[in-house]
Formats: sequence, structure tokens, C-alpha cells
Amino acid sequence: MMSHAAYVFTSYGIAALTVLGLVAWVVLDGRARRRELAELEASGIRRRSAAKAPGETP
Amino acid sequence: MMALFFRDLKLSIRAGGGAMIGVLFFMTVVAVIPFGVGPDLNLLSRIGPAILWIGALLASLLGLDRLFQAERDDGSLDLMLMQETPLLFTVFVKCAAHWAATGLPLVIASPLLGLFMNMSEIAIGATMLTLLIGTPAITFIGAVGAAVAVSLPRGGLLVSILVLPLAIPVLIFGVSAVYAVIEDPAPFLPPLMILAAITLFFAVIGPVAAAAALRHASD
Amino acid sequence: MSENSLAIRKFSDLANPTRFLALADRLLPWLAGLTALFFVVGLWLSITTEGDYQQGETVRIMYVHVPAAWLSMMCYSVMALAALGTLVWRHPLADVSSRAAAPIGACFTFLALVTGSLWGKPMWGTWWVWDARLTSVFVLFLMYLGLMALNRAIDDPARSSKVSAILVLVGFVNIPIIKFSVEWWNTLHQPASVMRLDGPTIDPEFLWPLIVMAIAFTLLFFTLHVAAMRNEILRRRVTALRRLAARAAGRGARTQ
Amino acid sequence: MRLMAEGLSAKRGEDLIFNDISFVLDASEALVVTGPNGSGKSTLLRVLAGLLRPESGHLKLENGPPEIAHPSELSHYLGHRNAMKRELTVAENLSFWRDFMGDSPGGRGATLAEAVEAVGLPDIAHLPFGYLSAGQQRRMAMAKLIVAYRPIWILDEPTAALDAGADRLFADLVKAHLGKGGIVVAATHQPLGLDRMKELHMTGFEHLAGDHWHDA
Repeated sequence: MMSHAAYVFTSYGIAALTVLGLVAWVVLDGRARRRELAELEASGIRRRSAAKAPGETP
Repeated sequence: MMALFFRDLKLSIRAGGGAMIGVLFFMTVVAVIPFGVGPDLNLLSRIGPAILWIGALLASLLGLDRLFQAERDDGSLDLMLMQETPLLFTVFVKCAAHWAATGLPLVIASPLLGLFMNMSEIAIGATMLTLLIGTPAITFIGAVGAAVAVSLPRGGLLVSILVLPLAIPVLIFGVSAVYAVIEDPAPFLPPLMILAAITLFFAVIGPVAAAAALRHASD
Repeated sequence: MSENSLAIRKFSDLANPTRFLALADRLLPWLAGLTALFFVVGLWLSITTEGDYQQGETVRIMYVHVPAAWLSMMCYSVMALAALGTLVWRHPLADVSSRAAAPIGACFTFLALVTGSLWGKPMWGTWWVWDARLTSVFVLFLMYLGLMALNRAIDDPARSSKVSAILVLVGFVNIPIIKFSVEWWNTLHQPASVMRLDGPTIDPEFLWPLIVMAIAFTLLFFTLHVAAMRNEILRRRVTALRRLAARAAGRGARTQ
Repeated sequence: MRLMAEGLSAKRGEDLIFNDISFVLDASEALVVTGPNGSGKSTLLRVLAGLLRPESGHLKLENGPPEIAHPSELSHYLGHRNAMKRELTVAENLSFWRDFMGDSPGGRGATLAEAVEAVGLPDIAHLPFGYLSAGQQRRMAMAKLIVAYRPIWILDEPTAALDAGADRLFADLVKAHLGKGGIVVAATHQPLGLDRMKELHMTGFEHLAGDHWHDA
């Protein structure tokens, strides 16, 4: 039988892990998407709206 | 060969892949049982191992029909048949990848469901161990069914019907090994050893039979 | 912050994904900072307050369990609202919002189930009972996972948005069942003690950390939700650009 | 290297599809199989690829590597379907087939970059295969022919979904392969413009009762 404190620590630990995992997923996912977008734009593919944006046109 | 393993893993994880569906099905099936038999915790803990095993058996049959059919539909199977590497190895690796993508998650999810079934910690551990040893056998048996049904337009249900009777020994020894742990007098090791033997047996027989079936299906 | 205010903001000035992205970029650091602040205060409060004479130290699990459970329901409500937005107003961001919320909701529901289980073991002597509250939350968890699976199975958002919106709305019947299950059926789970018409019955000693933690978790949800929505918009942009690239490559080859 | 077919005939179910087909192909030679629909072109190619067992006759390889059990192990087969996964990117598909097939003795496959360059689609290898148009998919399936080296190419209607520009591109691929001493068997109506080309015209034979239920 675990002591009561152990249950408390376990649940806080799992909560921390889950939340950190969620945050990590969101951050990493965002980075991956930005990288893909940058790669696509580097290869010269642009959305119509972005192509018209000021500063983009030479 | 590792390339094939990782390709199949990738395919099952990518959009439309079946890796998550199996676990979800497993959880849903097990969660439905208490509604059927009532929330009597003693009863649930007694039938828990059997429920988990049946749920895992059904869940691991779920994606099996696509194992070779997807390869046939886009023509990859033709190329696999032509290679110098024996078809046997190709089938074995595909089974291994299929198990890693659908069987392994079931094993990992089983302790959680064991808690829901009010099973004791020892029973949960034993169920997990037997599932770990037993589910590969289901995949190997299923590969035979999938290979036989590969050219049929509606092979999905047929695969389940063909495979379930063959998988019964796995179920019997898997469940009896778990009960041997819970109920003291029965010895634990013999059923576990038989289960391991069944898995090893089908790991050899399954790919051989599946490869033979695939060769004939291509005619 | 409530779902209502978020919805109004979305409909008034966030209709355009590009503007949403710009706003999200400006908003996110503040939201994240505020979340961290509330978590620091909330955690400090929940560690330093006294234990309950009846439940002992385990009462501290409540500070995680109750906010997680509350969020699991709120997240689904946000998704239901977004589903309504998809079906009735055909709002382009509604489907993005609903899709982005599903994994977050699944995580909070998982957290509620696990912490509840860890609380139940020392209090009730068992990890799990099949009573109305627990079962309906578990069903909610399965629904989140099912929605995620559905969203993944149909890779074209234009087709999947309507289907998953309908499923979300159908599943919404579960939310009142969860909320009132403790009152409609006599169960092991204790009834609500904070959100009551006649005022909270809980000791202020526990109420403060609980409220702070609830605010912290709610802020965390909105931070993650906005960030996940941004990711989803970027993902769709990547998809659109890739299709564009495929078409452009064909034209390019012919002119060479 | 020399590929010889002697008296091949094949059945599908009970129907005799073709009878007594023989040819000899030396290195750098191409065989173009022509004929109306249903004359058994695809069946012949599947027999050559080892995917169907011939009813009679046999297929031989002379001066090939000694450890080869069937010529199909030295062959590429490009059928009606592309053998690529829609969910994976083009690069993932191609590198899978390169690793899985490996090179036959006597040659080396092209790198991924060279292969997609050769089919004229260098910029879109990072896209999922399913995003590509039918013609682009077909061209990427051809890139598969050169990422893993095989001396014999068996091609079934390779240019079906292609426009004129891609046709030329494909003819260049075939020429380059023949130039390196390869062998090509193709069912196609498109003139490949080759020097050393044999032609096999298949007629099919509805008039021939090959079915033993009617034997007099």
C-alpha cells in the first residue's frame, strides 16, 4: 500500500508529464509546419495573397 | 528489409492508417462489457482477463485484411513477388511491422483496461505478458487468411471468419495462463510455454503458407 | 475568459485566417505568461494549504483533478460550438478550432481519469468503479479519440469538416449526462461542491487554490488551443501549397 | 546477356490466351509488343515477369549471373499500376524501392535526385505521391526503373497517361537503358525511334478452341 503522499506525487507527476507533452507537441508541430512552409516558399511556390504582399515583389 | 518494416510502420501512422483504430476498438469493446454484465466489481475482476483477451483478439483482426490487399491494389505486390529475396521474408517483415503498429499498442493499453476491470496488479501483469507473447501468433495466423483472401473484392469479413477458428488455441492458452497466476493451484509455466510454442510455430508456418497463397493468388 | 467571449472575438475580427495568425502571434506570449503565473501561484497555494482532516494529503489531488475534469467538458463545449459554426455559419475557422481542440480535450480527459483513479484508490479502495460519472467521462474520452481518428482518416478537410461537426454535435448529449450524473444517480463520486446555485459548499481553505488552479488550467487550454489552431492553419497552408507545387511542376516541365 | 523465350503459351482460367511465342533478345535490344486489346499483351508480360506460370514453353537467360533462379529477378516490371503509396512522399516511395530491391549485379542505380531529374520533375519529390496528377505519377513510377538497377525492363503500356513531352522523355530513358546494354520488352503503340528493335504482333485467337471440354 502506497502512502497517501505517493498518490499525490504520482498524480501531480502525471499531470505535469501530460501537460508538458501536450505543450511539446504543439510547439514541435508548429515548428515543423513553419519549416515546411519555409521550404515550399524557398522553392518558389507562393500563395496568391502572399505574392501580392508589399515587400515581396521586387 | 528494414526499409519495408519502416515503410509499413510509416504507412500505418500516416493519415488513414490503422494503428490508432485498433486500440480504440479494443478500448470500446472492453468498455462495453460492464454495461452488459453489470458493474459488479467481483464479477468483472473474475472475467477481466478473458474479456481483455477477446477484445485484443478482435482488435488485432481489424486491420489484417488490408495487409496484402493494399499492396495488391497499387501493384506493389507484383514487385515484391519478383524479387530475389524470398517472399517468405517479405511476408515475415510485413507481419512484424503490422504487429508493431497494431498489436504492440494493444499490449501497452491493456494495463489501463485491466484497472477498469478491477483486476489485481498480478493479473494485469500476467495478462500483459501473455498478450505480448500471444498477439504475434494472431498476426501470423491472420497473414495466412489475408493472403488467401487477397484477390477477393470483399475479403475483410472473410479474413476474420477464416482466422478466428485458427486463433482459438492462442486464446485458450493465453487466458488459461492468466488464470493460472490468479488461482494458485494451477501451474503458470506450462500454458505460457505452450503459448510461446504456438507463437513460434505460427511465426514459421504463417509466412510459409501466406507466401504460397500469394504466389497462387497472382495467377 | 469564457467560450462566449472567444466566440464573439472569432466571429467579429478573426474571420480571416491571416489576421487570426497575426493576432495569435501577438496574443500567445501574453497568454503563455499569464498561464505560467497562475500555475506558479496555484501550485504554491495547493502545496502549502492544509490537508483535509478526513481525506488527508490526498485532497491535494483535487487541485489537478477538478480543473482537468472541468476542462474536459469545456473543451467539448468549445468543439460543439465550433461544430455549430461549421454547419450553420460555415465559418472557415470553426473547423480549424474544432480539429485543434480534440487532442487537447483528450489529454485533459485522460488527466481527469488518471488523477481520479489515483484519488479513488486510497479513498474508495479501488482504481475504478463503473458508476455513472466515471463511465460517462470514459465515454467522453473515447469520443475524443474517435473524433481524432475520424479527422485523421479523412485527409481532405473540406470533406471531413461537416462529418466530424455532425458527430461532435451528436456526442454533445454526453456533456449534460456527465454534469448531472452525480445528481441523477446515486453514485460513489461526490456531488459538485463549487459550481452550485446556492453557493459553494467547500471550505474556503480549499476553494482558493482550486479556483486559482482552475483559472490556470483554463488559460492553459486557451493558450494551447490558439497555438494548435495556428498549427492547423499552417498545416492547411502547407497542403494547399503542395498541391499548387504539384500543378506548377507539370506546367514547368512542359515549357522547358 | 541474352533473354530467350521458347514456345510460350499461357492460360487464364480455362482460356488459352496465346500459343507458341518465341523470341530471342540480346543485350541492347528492345522488343515492342503490339496487338489489339485482349490479344494477350499484358498476359505475356506477366509471364515474362514471372508473375504467371506459362502453360508450356520456358524462359531462359544466357550469359547472366549464375545465381539467378528466374529472369524476373533481373527485371523491372511496370504494370498498369504504379506500385507507389499515395500517403508517402515521392522520395520515401523511391528510396523504399531502391533499398528493398537493391541493384542487380553489373550495374548501379541512380540517386534519387538523378532519377527525378531524369523524369523531369526535380522539384516535387518532397510531395506526397497522392498529390500528383496521373501523368506525374506515371513519370515518378518510371523514376523507379532507374533508382534500382535491373538489366531487363518489362513495361506494360508505360505511356498510357502521358502527354507528348513526357513521351519523348520516356523514349530517352529507354534509349539510355539500351545504350548501357539493357533489354526492354514493352507493350506500347508509341514509336520509340530505336535502331535495334524487334516487333511482336499479337493477334489473339478467338478462332482457336484451346479448351479441352470441346476436344473432339
